[in-house]
Amino acid sequence: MDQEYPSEIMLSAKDLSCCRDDRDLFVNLNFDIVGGEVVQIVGSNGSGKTTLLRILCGLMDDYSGDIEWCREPMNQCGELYRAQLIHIGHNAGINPILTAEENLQWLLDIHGQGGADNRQIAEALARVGLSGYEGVETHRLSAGQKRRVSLARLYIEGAPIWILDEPFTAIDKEGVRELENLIFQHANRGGIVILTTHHSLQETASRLKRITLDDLSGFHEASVDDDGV
Amino acid sequence: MGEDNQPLSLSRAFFSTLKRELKIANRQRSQLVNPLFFFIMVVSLFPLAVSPEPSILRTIAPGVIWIAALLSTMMAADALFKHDFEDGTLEQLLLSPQPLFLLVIAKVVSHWLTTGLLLTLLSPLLAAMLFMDTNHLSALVLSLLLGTPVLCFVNAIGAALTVGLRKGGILITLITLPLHIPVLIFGTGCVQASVYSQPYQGQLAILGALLVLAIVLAPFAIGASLRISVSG
Amino acid sequence: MWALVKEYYHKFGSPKHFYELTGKLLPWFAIPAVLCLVVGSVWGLAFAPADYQQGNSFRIMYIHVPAASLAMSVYVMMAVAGAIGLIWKIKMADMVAKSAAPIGAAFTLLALVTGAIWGKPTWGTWWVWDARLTSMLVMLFLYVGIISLQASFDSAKSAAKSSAVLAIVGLVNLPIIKYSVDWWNTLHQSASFTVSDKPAMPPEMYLPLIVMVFGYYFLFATLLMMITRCEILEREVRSRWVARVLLNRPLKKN
Amino acid sequence: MNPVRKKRLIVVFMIAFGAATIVGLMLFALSENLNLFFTPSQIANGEAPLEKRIRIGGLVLEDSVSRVKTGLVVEFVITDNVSHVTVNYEGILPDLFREGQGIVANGRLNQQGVFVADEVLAKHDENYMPPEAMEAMKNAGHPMEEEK
Repeated sequence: MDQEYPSEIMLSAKDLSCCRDDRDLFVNLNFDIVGGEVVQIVGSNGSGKTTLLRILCGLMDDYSGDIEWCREPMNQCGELYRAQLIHIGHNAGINPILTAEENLQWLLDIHGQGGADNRQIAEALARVGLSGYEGVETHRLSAGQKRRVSLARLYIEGAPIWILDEPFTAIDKEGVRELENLIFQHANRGGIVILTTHHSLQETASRLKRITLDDLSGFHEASVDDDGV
Repeated sequence: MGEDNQPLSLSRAFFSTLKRELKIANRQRSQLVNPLFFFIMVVSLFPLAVSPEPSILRTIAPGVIWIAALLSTMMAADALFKHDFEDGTLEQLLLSPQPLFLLVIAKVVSHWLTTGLLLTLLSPLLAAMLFMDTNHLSALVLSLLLGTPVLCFVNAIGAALTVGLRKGGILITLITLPLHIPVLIFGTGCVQASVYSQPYQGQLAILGALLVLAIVLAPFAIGASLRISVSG
Repeated sequence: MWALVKEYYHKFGSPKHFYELTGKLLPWFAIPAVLCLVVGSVWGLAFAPADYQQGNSFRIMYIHVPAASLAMSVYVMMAVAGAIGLIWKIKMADMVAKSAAPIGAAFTLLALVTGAIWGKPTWGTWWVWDARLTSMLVMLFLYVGIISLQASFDSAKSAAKSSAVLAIVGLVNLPIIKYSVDWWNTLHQSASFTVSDKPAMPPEMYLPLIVMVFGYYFLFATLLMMITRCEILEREVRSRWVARVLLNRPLKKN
Repeated sequence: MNPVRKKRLIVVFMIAFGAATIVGLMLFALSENLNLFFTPSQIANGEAPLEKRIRIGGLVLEDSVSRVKTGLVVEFVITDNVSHVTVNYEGILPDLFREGQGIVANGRLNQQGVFVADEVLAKHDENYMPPEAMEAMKNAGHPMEEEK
C-alpha cells in the first residue's frame, strides 16, 4: 500500500475536442496531469464530464486531438495503460446476483495484478464498512453499500491512475470523508486521481486542479485552473 | 504486479470469468431452463402442425431438431451481454489489461455450456419424440456438439452489435440468421447422411473446421463490436 | 511525396471535397449509364439472335446477369468501404458504405426476380433451392440485416461502425455460405464468362451483354454518388458550406 | 515477456494453429463423399441407398424417352456414358427437357433399380448459341453435346 509510483507518470491532452450528436461538448482542451495531482472536472449537467472521463479511460475514441500517457499516444499503450488504471463509473461492474466478495474477486482477477486473496478482499470490504457483508448478494445491499463495494477496489489494486465518476454519490458523510482521505493519500503517494463530483473537495488545495467544461450560451469554452502547482 | 505471474493471470482471468458466468447462470435457474423448454416446445409443435405420422416425422426430424436448437440458442443470446452492459461489467471487461478476446471466449464458452451443451444432451429425447432411429443418434449428438458452439459464437457477434440498442431482440435474429446457414446445412447434412447410411465424418469435419474458424475469428469481431457498443 | 499522399487523403476524406468532386463527375457517369442501358437493352432484347435451346427466353439474361454480378461486387465494395471507415476513421467511407447497402439490396432483388422469371421456362419452375439462388437469397438477407442494423442506431458513428463489422463478418461468411450451399444443391449453370476462357457464346450475343454490364456499373456509380451526396448534406447540415449549397449559392473555393 | 508481445504471440499462434486445423479438416472432408448426389455409375455399383430420397444426375439417353399413353407418366434412361439408370416420372417435364440434355432428378430408387422421380429439372448449360449457328455446327460434325 505504501508504494511510491514512479514520478514521471503523466497524462496529457492536446487540443482535445469532442462532438456528440452534433453538439460540441468541449473544444481544444489542453492539460497535463502529473503524478501527485487530484483533478476535479467541473461543469454543469450535460457538459461532457462523463464523456471526458470515458475518453481518458480509452472507452471512447470519438474525439479529435491527442492524449498521451507518459509521452506516448494513449491508444498505442493499450493494455499497458489499462493495467495502470482503475475506472469506477456510474455503474461499476457489480453484478447484483453475485456477492460482494465474488464481484471483487472477479474484478481483481481480470485486472491481472495477480489477483487478490480472500483475506485482502475481506480487509478492503472492512475498510469501506462492509465487514459481515462479504457473502451477501449485492442486490440485497443499499445503493450506498453497492457503491462502497466498487470503491473497495481502491484499497487493493495498486494502479496509479484512478478515474472516478461521481464517486461520492449515495455515500454517507462519514464515507465521503474517508474517501476524500483515500483520494488525497493516493495523490500523496504519487498517484493521479481524476474525478467528477459536485461535492467541493477542500483538503490540501495545492494538490487539487480543476478542469472546467462549460457550455456558455452557445460558445464552448474549456478552461483549466491551476490552483498552485 | 510482477511480470513473472503474467502467465498465471492470463489463465486466471479466463477461468475467473468463466466461473463468474457459470455462477450467475446457476443462480438464475429459470433463465437456464427457458431455452430448454423452448427447444422442446418448438419440436413438439411439428407433430401437431405437420403430421403425427411417424414416417413423415422421421424424415423431417434432423431438420426440425437443428432448427429448434438454432432458435433456442438465439433466444438465449439476447441476454448474453445485456446485463453486463447495464451494470457496467462490460466497461470493466474492456478496461481489463488482459486480452479482450480471451475474456470474450470465456463468456461464449459459458453461454455454450448453459445452452448449447444442454440442448445437445436433450436432443436424444426429442429424436425419440420424432421417431428417429436410434442408430442415427450418434450423428445427431455429434453434429450438435460441434455445431452449437459455432451458433453461440455467431450469436455473440449479433448480441455484441445490438447490446447498446433499446430494442435488440428481433434484430439479433435478423442479422445472425444468414450467418447460421452453413452450420445448419452441414449439421442437418450430417444427420441426413447417417439416415441414408452414408459416412458422415466429412460433414463432422466441416463442422469442426467451422468451429475452429469461429473460435479464431469471432472473438475479434465480438470484441470490436463490444467496444463500439460501449463507446456509442 | 508523403505530404502529397496525406493531403490527398485529407481531401478525399473531406465531405465537402467529395461533394464538389462528385458534382462534377456525376454527368460523366449518368450519361454513359443511360446510353449503355438503352443501347444494350434494345440490342439484346430486340436484335440479338435467339438461343438454339431456350429461344427468346434467354434474353432476360441481359437484365439478370449484370444485376447478379453487381449484387456481389457491391457487397464486397460495401464491406471494404466499411473496413476503411473502421480502421482509418474516414467519415466519407462510412457514408459510401451506408449508401451502397440499399443499392446492393435492390440489385440482389432484381437478380432474384429476373432469375425466377428465367427459371420458369427453362428449368420448369419459378424457384428451386439451388446453390446460386439460395446463396443470392442469403446475400439479400445479409443486406437486409445490415440495412436494419444501420437504421436502429441513433448515432451515425455507431451505426456506421457496427454495420461495418457486420459487413466484414458477412464477407468472411459469404464464401462459406457459397461453398456450403454449393455442396448442398446445385442446378444453376456455371458462369459463361471467365477471365481465361473465351466466352461460351458468339459475339452477337455477348456484346450486348457487355454493354449492359457497363451500363449497370455506370448506373451503380451514379446512384451511389447521388445517394452519398444526399447523405453528406444530411450529416453536414450544420456546416456553413451546406447552408450555402442549400441556399443555392455557388460554392466558393476557400 | 512483456504483455503486448505475449498477446501478439498468442494471437499469431491461435491463427496459425486455427488455419492448420481448418485446412486439415477441410482436406479430410473433401476426401469424403459429401453430396447425396449420385451418378448412374454409382447407382450401378450399388452405392446409392434404396427407398431413400436422393438426387441423381446425368444425360438423357437418345431415343430412350417413352410416354405411357394415358396420363403423364414418362420413362427415360439417363446415362453418364458408362452406366444407365431408368427413370420413371409422372408430371410435366420442363421445356428444356430433351434427349441428350443434362438433367437432375429428385426421387427414390426402388427395389427393381428403377429411379422413381418426383421432380425432374433440366440443367441448362452455360453455352448460348443462335439456332442457325447450332445447325451449322451440327452439319460440320461436332454437336455440342459430344464434348460432355
